[in-house]
Amino acid sequence: ELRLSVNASMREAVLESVRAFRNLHPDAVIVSNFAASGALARQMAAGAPADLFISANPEWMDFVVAQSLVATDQVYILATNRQVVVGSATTAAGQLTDLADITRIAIASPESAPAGRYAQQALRQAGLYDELRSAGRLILARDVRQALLYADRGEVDAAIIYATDARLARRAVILFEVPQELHEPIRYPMALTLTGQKKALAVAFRDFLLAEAGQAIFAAQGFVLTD
Amino acid sequence: MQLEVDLKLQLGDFAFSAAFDVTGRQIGIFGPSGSGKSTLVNLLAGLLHPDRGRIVLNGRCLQDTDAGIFLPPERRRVGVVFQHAHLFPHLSVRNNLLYGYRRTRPWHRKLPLPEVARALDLEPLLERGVACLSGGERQRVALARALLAAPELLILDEPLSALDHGLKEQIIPFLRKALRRFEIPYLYIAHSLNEMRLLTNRMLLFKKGTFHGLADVEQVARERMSRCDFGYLNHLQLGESREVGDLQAFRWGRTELIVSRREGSEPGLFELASKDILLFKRHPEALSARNLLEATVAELVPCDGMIGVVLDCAGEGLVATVVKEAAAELELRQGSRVFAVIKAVAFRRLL
Amino acid sequence: MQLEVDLKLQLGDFAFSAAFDVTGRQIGIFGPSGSGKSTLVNLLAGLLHPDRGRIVLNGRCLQDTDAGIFLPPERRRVGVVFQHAHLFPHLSVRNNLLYGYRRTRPWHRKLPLPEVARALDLEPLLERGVACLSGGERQRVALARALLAAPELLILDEPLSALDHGLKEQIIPFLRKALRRFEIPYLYIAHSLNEMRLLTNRMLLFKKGTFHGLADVEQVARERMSRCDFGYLNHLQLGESREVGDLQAFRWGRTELIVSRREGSEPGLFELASKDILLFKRHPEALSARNLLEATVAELVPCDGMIGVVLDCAGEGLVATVVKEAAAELELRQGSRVFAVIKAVAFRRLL
Amino acid sequence: MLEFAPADYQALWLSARVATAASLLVLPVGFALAWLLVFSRLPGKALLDGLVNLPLVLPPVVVGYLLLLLLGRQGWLGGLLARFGIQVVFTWRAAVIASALIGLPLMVRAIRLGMEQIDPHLLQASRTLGAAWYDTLLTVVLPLSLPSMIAGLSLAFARSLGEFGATIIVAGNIPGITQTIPLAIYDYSNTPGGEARALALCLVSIVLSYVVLLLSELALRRFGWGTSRRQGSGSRAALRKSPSS
Amino acid sequence: MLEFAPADYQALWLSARVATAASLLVLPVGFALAWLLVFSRLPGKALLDGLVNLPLVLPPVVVGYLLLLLLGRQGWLGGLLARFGIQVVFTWRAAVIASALIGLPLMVRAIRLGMEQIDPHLLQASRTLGAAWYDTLLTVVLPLSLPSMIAGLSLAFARSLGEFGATIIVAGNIPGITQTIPLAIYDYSNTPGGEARALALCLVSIVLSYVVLLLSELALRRFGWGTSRRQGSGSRAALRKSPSS
Ligand SMILES: Nc1ncnc2c1ncn2[C@@H]1O[C@H](COP(=O)(O)OP(=O)(O)OP(=O)(O)O)[C@@H](O)[C@H]1O
Ligand SMILES: Nc1ncnc2c1ncn2[C@@H]1O[C@H](COP(=O)(O)OP(=O)(O)OP(=O)(O)O)[C@@H](O)[C@H]1O
Ligand SMILES: [Mg+2]
Ligand SMILES: [Mg+2]
Repeated sequence: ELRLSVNASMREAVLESVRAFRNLHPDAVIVSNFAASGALARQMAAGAPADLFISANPEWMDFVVAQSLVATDQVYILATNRQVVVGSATTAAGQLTDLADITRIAIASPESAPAGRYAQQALRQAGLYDELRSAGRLILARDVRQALLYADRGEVDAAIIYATDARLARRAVILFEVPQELHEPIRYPMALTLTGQKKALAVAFRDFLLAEAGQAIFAAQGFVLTD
Repeated sequence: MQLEVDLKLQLGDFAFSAAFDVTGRQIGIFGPSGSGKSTLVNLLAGLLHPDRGRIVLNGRCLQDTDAGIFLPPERRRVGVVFQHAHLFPHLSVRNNLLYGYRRTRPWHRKLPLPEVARALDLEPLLERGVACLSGGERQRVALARALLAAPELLILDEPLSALDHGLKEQIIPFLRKALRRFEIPYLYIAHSLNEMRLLTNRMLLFKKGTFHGLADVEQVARERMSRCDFGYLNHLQLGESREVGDLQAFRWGRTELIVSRREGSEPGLFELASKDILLFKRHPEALSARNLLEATVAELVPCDGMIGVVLDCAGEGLVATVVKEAAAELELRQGSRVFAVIKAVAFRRLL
Repeated sequence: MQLEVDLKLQLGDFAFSAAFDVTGRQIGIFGPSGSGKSTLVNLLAGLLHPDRGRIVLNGRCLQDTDAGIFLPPERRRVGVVFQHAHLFPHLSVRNNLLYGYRRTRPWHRKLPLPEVARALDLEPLLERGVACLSGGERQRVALARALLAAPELLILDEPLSALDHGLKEQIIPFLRKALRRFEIPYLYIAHSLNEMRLLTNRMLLFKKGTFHGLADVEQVARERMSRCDFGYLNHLQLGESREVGDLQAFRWGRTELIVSRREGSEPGLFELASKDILLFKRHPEALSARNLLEATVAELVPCDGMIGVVLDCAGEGLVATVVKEAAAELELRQGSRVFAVIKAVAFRRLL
Repeated sequence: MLEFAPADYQALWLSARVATAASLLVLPVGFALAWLLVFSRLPGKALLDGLVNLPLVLPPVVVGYLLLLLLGRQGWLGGLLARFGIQVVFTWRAAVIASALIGLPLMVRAIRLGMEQIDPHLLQASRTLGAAWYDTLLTVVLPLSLPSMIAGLSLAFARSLGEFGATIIVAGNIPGITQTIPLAIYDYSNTPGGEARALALCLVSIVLSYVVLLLSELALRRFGWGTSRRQGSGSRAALRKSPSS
Repeated sequence: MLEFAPADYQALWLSARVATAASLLVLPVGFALAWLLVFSRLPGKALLDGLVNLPLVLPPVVVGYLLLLLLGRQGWLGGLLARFGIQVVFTWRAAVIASALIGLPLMVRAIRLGMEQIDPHLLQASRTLGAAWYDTLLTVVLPLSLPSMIAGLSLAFARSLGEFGATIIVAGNIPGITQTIPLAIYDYSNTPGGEARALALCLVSIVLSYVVLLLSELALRRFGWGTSRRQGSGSRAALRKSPSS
C-alpha cells in the first residue's frame, strides 16, 4: 500500500500519473490524500501515515525535514511553475506596471499560500505592492483557485496566478506572463518519508514521476519540466 | 343585543350546528360537557371558521360564508373571558388591563380604567406582575380587561369553574354588579345552574353539538330541584331592613323576614334552601327559629321521593321540600294553609 | 407511625422551625397559606435539605445533620401525593401506577395492583394515557400510585384542593376507605377543617413557619364553628337501619334518626349542620320534620352573635346553633330540657 | 506569552464587529422565519423549512460560492447594488452577510423552540381584545420569544466567530479590511511556526464568545419569565444526588 | 444532467454513514452534557458551558488541528489507541469524530431547551416513588426529552453533512475512504469543468438532509406529547389572518 500526500493543486497530474503507474504495477494499492500543503505537513507531523509528500510550498517541505519525517537527501524537485496575469479580454495590460491603472487585482494570500508569496515578490519588484495594498485594490484570496474564480467571475480585473491554473479559466484570458526573475523560482518539492523510503513501491512511484513518462504528464498539465 | 346565528361546522367526529335568533342583555349558554358551548364561543369570536353560515350582531354582519364575509376577531367587538384568565405574563396588571382599551376606538370606549379597577377592587394590584396573583385576582383582571375593551357583546366561558367555592362566592357579586353597572350585554356559560340563575334569565340549550332551544332559567332550575343536594334554592329579593335586637328584619313583599346580623343590612338577593323551610299545620309555640310565616300551598311538585311545596306567602313565592310522609301527615294539598318556619341563620346573602 | 422531628431551615426571608414527636396513624397538618406545611413535606420526603436537624421515622433515622446522615428520597419510604397529581405524561395509567410498585422491594409491597385499582375504581382506565383523564381520575391515580409503593408514611399535601366541590365529594370517601383499608399511616394537609375532620383526629398546627403544637381536630372545629356558613357540622355515626315508609330509620346510640331514602341504607358517617336543628321548648305538633328528639342542654357556647347549644340526646352529643334572641326566648341554660327537630333531608352521608 | 501583531488587533476588532452585526442582522430575519414556520399555514412550509436549513447542510464554501454568485458584480443583487454605488463583495459587509446566513438556521431553530412554547390562548385573547395579527405578533409573540431570541443570538454570535469557509470567498482574506479571526488563524496555521500566534488568536476568540455567553445568560435570567413562572430552579434539585450538598 | 462518478457514490454513501454515526454518537454525549448543565450544581458549570460551545466558536480548521493533536500517533489518546492497534486519523472514524464534535454544541443546546421545559415536580414525584437519581434520569427525563433529542439529531445530522474544515484535517481527503461529499465538492472545485458535478453533489446532499428533516418531523409528531397535551396545534390559527382560509 502506497500513501500519497499531495497538494491539491497537483490533483489532476498525480491522478493521471497513478493511472499510468498502475498499468505497470497492476497490483499496486495507492491511496492519495489531497489538501493544502500545510495541512498535509501537519498531518504527517501528527503521525498520519504518508509515504510520499508533494508540496507546493518549499517551506512545508523544510518543516517536515525539520521534524525528521523526511531525510534531507530525499527531497527532489518534481516540477516548477510560472506565473501569469489573467483578466477579462478587454483589460488593457501587457506588463506588470500596467496593473497600476487597474481597479482590483486578486492574488492568493501571501501568508497562507506560496502563490501569494511569489505574486507579492513580483509586485514588490515592480514597485506596485505597497501602493495597491494601501489603496485597498489588492484582493487577497485563500488560494490561487479562488483568485482565478474572482477573475473568471469578473469580480476583479486581473489576477496573478499559476500558469497551470490559468488553463482552468473559462472567461478570463491570459494577459501576459510575469517575468520569472521578479520572484523566487516556483518549485514543487517531492520527498519520500522515512516510511516511504523503505517501501519498494514508493521508490518505484517516485522514480516513475521523475522519469520521462511521469514528467510528460506533468508537462501536459502545464507544469514546466525541471531540467 | 340582537344576535342572529346560523352556523354549521364539522370538527372530526363532532358536528356542530346552531340556528337561533335571540334578543336580550343576559343570555346563558347551557349544556353538558362536550356539547359545543366553547365551539360556539370560538365561532362567535372569529377564532374558528364555520363550514357554512352567518352571524349577525345588532344588525352588523360578522360573518356570512355565502357572501364571503369574514370579520377578523379584532374587528368584531366581541370580547371573551376564558376559563383560565390567560393574562399576558410579560405585562403588569395595568398593561394587561389597558391592552384592549388602547386598541378600542376612543368613541367606543365606555369606561375609564380607574372606575373599572375600583369596581373590581383591583387598585392595589395595578403595578404588580401577573405571575403572583391569586386565582380570584386573575379572573377579575381578565374580566376587567375584557370590559375595558367595551365590546358590543361579552362572552364569559365558564369564567369561574377553575376557582374554588370560596373564590366563586367572592367573585359572583363583583361579576353581577360589574356587568349590570357597565351595561354590556353578555353571553354566560356555566355548568352550575345556580351561577346561571344569578347572572342570566334565559339560556340557549345545547346538546351534542346541536342547539336545542331557548329556555327560562328558573324553569329549568325548578325542574331539576330534586337533583340538588339542598333541594331547590329559593332566591329572595329582600328590601330595606331594620335592627331587631341582635338580628336584622328585612322587608319581603308585604311581610318581614328576620335574618342573622352576619349577612349585613343592605337590601339584596338572598338564598334560602327549600329544605331549610319547616312546615307546621298549627301555629307552633316557643321555638328557636325566628321566622314564622302563614302561607297557602300553591302547588305540589312530586319529585324523586320528595315533594316540592310551592307556597304563597302574602303574595311572594317560596318553595319548600318535604318528604312524602310529612306531606301526608300535614294533609298538604293545593290551597291548604300551613305555617312555614325559617331560622334566621338559614338565609345566605348572594349579592 | 412514630415520627420524631427537629428541623430548622432558612429560605430567604422565611424561617422554618419545627420540633415535635408524634405517634398515630392519621395526623393532620394545619395552618394558613405560607405557614410552611409544604416545606415540612419536602423536608420529610428528602426533597429539601434542612440547615440543621434530624428526622426519625419509626426508629429509623432519615436525617441527622449532626451525624451527617441523609437518606435520599428514594430510600426513605415516605410517599407523597401532591396537590397537582404530577402523573408521568409519557406513561399509561397502568405504568404510572406501577412506577413506584416496581421500585419497592417485594417484601415491602403490601397490595397488588388489581386490588388498589378496584378499590379506587381505576380498572377501566388502566390502559389509557394520562392526558385525557379528568381531574378526579388524575387524583385517584396519583393516590393509587403512592399507595402501591407501600410507603411507611404517606403524606398527602392538599390532594383535593385543585378539585371542585363535586369531585371532592366523590374522592373523599375513596380516600378514607383506601387509607383505612390499606393501613398506611399518613400525614394529611388540608385547608378545609371539614376535610381534616373526616380524615384525621389530631393535627400539627403551623403558623409563619413555626410549629405551634398538636391539637384535637374536633376541638378546633368547635372553636371555629361560628366562622363556618353552616355553623358547626355535626358528624354522626349511624348504625343499622330499617325502612319506615319511604324513609330510612337509622340507629343512633339508644334512639333512631329518620333519614331521607336518598342517602342509602348502610351504616355510615353522616353530616348534619348545626343550624338545621330546630329547638322547641315544648313538644310541637304536626310538623313536616321527621325527627323529634328530647334533649338536655349540656353547654352553651356563645360565639359571634350566635349561641352554640351542645345537646345531650340520650347520651349522644349534638351541637345546634341558635340566635341569641331565640336562646333567651327558649330560656336555654345548662340542664334545661328542649325538643330538637330535624328534617329527614337535613342529613348528608359522608361515608 | 500572548503577543499580538497590529493586524491581530484589527482582526479581533473586526471579528467582534462582524459577529455582532451578523447576529443582530439575522435576529429579525430569524424571528420572521420562525414565525412563518410555527404559525402560518403556508403551502410550502416544509420546503421553507428545508431552505432555512441549507446553510447548515451545505459546506460553508458552497454557501460562500453561491453568495458570490448572488452578490458579485455579475450577480443580480450585486449588479443592482452596484448601481447605487454599494459594493458588498470584498468588504466587511460581505463578511457580515456570510456569517449571518451561516447563523440563520441556528437562530431560526432556537426561536422556533421558544415560540412553540407560547400558549396559543394568549394569542386568541389578544385577538379578541382588538389586536390584529401583526399587532399580536409584536405585542405578545415578540416579547414572549425574547428568551429564545437571546439564546439564538448567542448561538449565532458564536457561530459567526468561527465562520471561515463562506467568509473567505465573499469577503476575501484582506488584513485590516476583511480578515476576521478565523481568517487570520488560517494564515498563521499555513505558515510553519505560526502555531503560537494562531493559538493566541483562538484564545481571544474563546474569551470573546465566553463573554457573550455570560451576557446572554444574564439577559436570559432577566427575561426568564419561563422559569420564574414555575416553581423556580430550586426544585431542579430533585435530580441531584442530595439536594443541597 | 446529474451524472455521478463511482467516487461520487462512495462519497454520498460515506457522508450518509458519517453523518448518521456522528449524530448517533453525539446524542448520548449531548444528553449527558445537557443534563449536567440543566440539573447539576457543578462548581464549573459556566466553564463547562463555554467548553461545550468551543467547537462552534473555533474555526473548524482549528478544531481539526486540535483533534489531530489529540488523536494522532503523537497525541496521548492516539498513542493510547495505537497500542491497541486502533488507528483513527485518516480513517472514516476520524470523520465521524470530527463531525460529532462540531455538532455537539448544537445537540446540547437543543436538548437543554427541551430539558428546561420538564416539570421539576415530575422528578420529585419519581424520587418519592423510590427512583434513585439515575433511575429518574432514565425513566422520566430521558423519555420526556425525546422530542428535543430528535430536534438535536436532525441539527447534528445536517451540520455533519456540511462539515469540511475539521474533517479534511483529521480524516484527510482520501477518495473512497474519507472523502465525504463536502470534500468531494472541494476536489471538483479544483478540477477543470468540475462545477456541474459539484452542484450535483450539493443537490444530493440537500435531498439527503431534507429526508432526515422530514423523518425527524414525523418522529417529533409521534413523540410530541408537548403539543398534544395542550389545546393542539389548531389554535395556532390565532395568529393567522383568517383562521381557516
Ligand atoms: N379540532 C377538533 N376535532 C375534533 N373534535 C373536536 C375538535 N375541537 C373540539 N372537538 C370536540 O367538540 C366537542 C365540543 O367541544 P366544546 O369545547 O365546544 O365543548 P363544551 O360544550 O365547551 O364543553 P365543556 O363544557 O367541557 O367546556 C368535544 O367533544 C370536542 O372533543
Ligand atoms: N426558596 C425559597 N426562598 C424564599 N422563600 C421561600 C422559598 N420557598 C418557599 N418560600 C416561602 O416559604 C413560605 C412557606 O411556603 P410553604 O409552601 O411551605 O407554605 P404552605 O404552608 O404549604 O402554604 P400553602 O398552604 O399555600 O401551600 C412561603 O411564604 C414561601 O414564600
Ligand atoms: Mg368549554
Ligand atoms: Mg403548600
